Amino acid sequence: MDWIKRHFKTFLLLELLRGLRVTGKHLFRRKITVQYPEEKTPKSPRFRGLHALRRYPNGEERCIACKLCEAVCPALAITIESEERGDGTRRTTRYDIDMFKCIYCGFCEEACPVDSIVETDIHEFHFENRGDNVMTKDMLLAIGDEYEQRIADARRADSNYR
Amino acid sequence: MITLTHYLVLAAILFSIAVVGIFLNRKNVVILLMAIELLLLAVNINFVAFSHYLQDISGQVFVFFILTVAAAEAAIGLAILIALFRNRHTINVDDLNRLSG
Amino acid sequence: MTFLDFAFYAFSAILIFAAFMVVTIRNPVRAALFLVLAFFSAACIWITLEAEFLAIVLVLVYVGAVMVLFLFVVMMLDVNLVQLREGFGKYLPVGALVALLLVAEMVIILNAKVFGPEALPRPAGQSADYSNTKELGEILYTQYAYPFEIAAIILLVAIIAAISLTLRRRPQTRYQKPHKQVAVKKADRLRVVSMKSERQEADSDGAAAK
Amino acid sequence: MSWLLSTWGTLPIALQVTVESVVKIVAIVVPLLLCVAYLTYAERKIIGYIQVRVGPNRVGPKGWFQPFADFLKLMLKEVVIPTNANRYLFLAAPILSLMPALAAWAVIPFTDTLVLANLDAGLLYVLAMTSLGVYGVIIAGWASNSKYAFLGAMRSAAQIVAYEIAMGFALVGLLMAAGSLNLVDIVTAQSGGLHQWYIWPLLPLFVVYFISGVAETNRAPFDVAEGESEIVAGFHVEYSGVSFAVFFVAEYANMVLIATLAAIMFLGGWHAPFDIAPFNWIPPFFWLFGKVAAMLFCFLWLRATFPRYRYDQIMRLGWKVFIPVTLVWITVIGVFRFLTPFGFIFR
Repeated sequence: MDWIKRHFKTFLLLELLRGLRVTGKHLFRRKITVQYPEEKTPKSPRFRGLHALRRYPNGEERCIACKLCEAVCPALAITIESEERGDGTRRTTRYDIDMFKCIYCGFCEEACPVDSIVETDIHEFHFENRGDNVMTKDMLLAIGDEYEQRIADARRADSNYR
Repeated sequence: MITLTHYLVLAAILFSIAVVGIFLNRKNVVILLMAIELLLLAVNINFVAFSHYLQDISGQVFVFFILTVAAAEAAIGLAILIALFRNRHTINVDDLNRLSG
Repeated sequence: MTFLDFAFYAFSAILIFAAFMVVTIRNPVRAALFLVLAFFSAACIWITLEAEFLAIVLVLVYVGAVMVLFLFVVMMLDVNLVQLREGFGKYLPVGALVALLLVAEMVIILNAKVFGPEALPRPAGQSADYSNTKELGEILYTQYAYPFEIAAIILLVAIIAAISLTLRRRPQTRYQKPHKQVAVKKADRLRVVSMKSERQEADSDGAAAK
Repeated sequence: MSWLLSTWGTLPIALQVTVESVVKIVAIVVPLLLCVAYLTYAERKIIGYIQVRVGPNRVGPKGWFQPFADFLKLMLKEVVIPTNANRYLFLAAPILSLMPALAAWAVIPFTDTLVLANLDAGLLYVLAMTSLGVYGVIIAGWASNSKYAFLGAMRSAAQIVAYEIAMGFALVGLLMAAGSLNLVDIVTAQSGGLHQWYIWPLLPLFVVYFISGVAETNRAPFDVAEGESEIVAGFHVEYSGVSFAVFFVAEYANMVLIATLAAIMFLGGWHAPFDIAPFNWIPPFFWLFGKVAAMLFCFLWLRATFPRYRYDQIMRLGWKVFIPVTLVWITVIGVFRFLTPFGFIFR
């Protein structure tokens, strides 16, 4: 009896028809595609995108060339050189991030004692020439200046959980 | 005007080429099998041509049977060839002399 | 020159060229492909002879099946071509001689008046509703019924022979049996046992630890 | 206009026939290629919808120009010929796979009068042409000088040959019922409404035919020939640009061909399901078109639903399931039709 039932099931292709019914139902489901450049999904304040170097409100750059980020970077993407400035403080002369090496892990951000290097929520960026992938200190500072408001807002939103 | 002779000559040429092929490639079993197929094809052309010019469909029936038998022959020939190659790692006719005393 | 003449000469030329390449070319794969071409042009020639059914069967059986088999075998066998080409030139004179003899004999026979256009004129083309397939079928299943069945038996024998010749069981290989895998039901593998839940006594546990 | 007609009359007959044939061929091939183009679009859309996405919608309104964009892209790409590949065969293979797919359309009837060649052995011709498609695959795999292409070609060739037998047997059952190899006669035998269609008495053969058709065209779930996870992309790994596009067109043209044949042979061709008022207002050609579209939708539906078969399972299905099923049903048809009074079922 069981044998007959099994062969009936096999030859009537019941299991296949059941599979087809499932996909057939999904054909008429509401589509959930987000039309990306026009529509965007909300991003978390913790999003780790393009890097930026921040400044203090008085315009002084935050980075003190402690090289913690360079040390923690698992991809060895950060290169820092530093020397003493005229007023006796230590500041970087060179702060390069190779964006091709970077894996956007966010460790640099975690390691930074002065909240200087941060990852913004910008993920739509590109390079047009070879060598552009190495972001220099000036470029990083420029990004920080431009998006300071967004960076600060994101940090404030996330501050309870840090 | 194409006469029966045209077809017969065509078949004769084809047959001769196949015979030369058997002579030339007498070491390579695969080509030998192909040459045999060509021989049969030449014969079939004759059959079909005669059948048409004599208005007798029996010729085509014979072609039908030749096709059947030739297909069977090719299948078995290739099966033997594969079995041979598996055991001797060659399809050279000269090396297939295990049965000679 | 009518269209029929043109077709005959064109396909004959292709056929002879292809046959020539089959027997002379170095690479067996290419030889097989030229044989395919030869069969195909032969089928076209048969169509000029109003044998549509056989022409299509030739394409279906030979080009579609037998030559695929040939190609399979030729491609799979890793043959030493240089060794197989030995003596290619040595046998050429003998072969050519035999071929010339053959052609000469056939020409002598064909020159006779029996096959000329006077003796055997080309029959008029068949009417539009003539069915080559039907006519062939009618004679095949009546007059030639026994040969037909014998041919079927031969094919069956060929199938069995080909399989049994190439079949080999590899004892060290373990095969899957899909039909058995599919047929397995939950009840075959899983047994649900109802039993009382067990609880170890706290003091005996402690005693064991000491 | 009259001048044109009179000049036409003075041309040699051979030329007239040639020009007429070429015009007819173009009239079939161009719409076919358009169908193929929009089949790719439909495939992406339908599979997208089944996967709860929306599919291509960027090029033109709702993505309607997507096929042309794809075609343009493939046209502009470089055709790379691999090192030590067999140059001529490598370039000939795509053509060899496209040619039979298009040639088979010569005998396909669109309505009872609209057919390029009303061949008496039409069904056999179609079978012969589809059996040639395997050469494109084998030659492509061999000429590429690549082991993945070769493995894919071997798999696909063995699969095509195996399923062709099941397909041929299914058609034998059909022609036992119809008593003719002529496709127009086969459709005419199914006139008179839904209950006359051969799908009912020959349901097992229809199922076998359709699934074999899916396997024959190397479509999912039988697409081990291009199993990405095992052999990269099968026989056409080494192809790019136009030569790849030709393979692509050949695969889809074969799909359309199988769907059309299924509609003609089992679903009553151009006949309306009911020969009453609202149904026979629609011209016969559109009925055929609609049936073909429905069959093609099934192709895509199958692809979206089932995971890829394992290779030995495919072979088992073809040789050990489909061929016996068709043989049994052929016997049933023969016995019923000629030895019992119930023969009218299979007529």
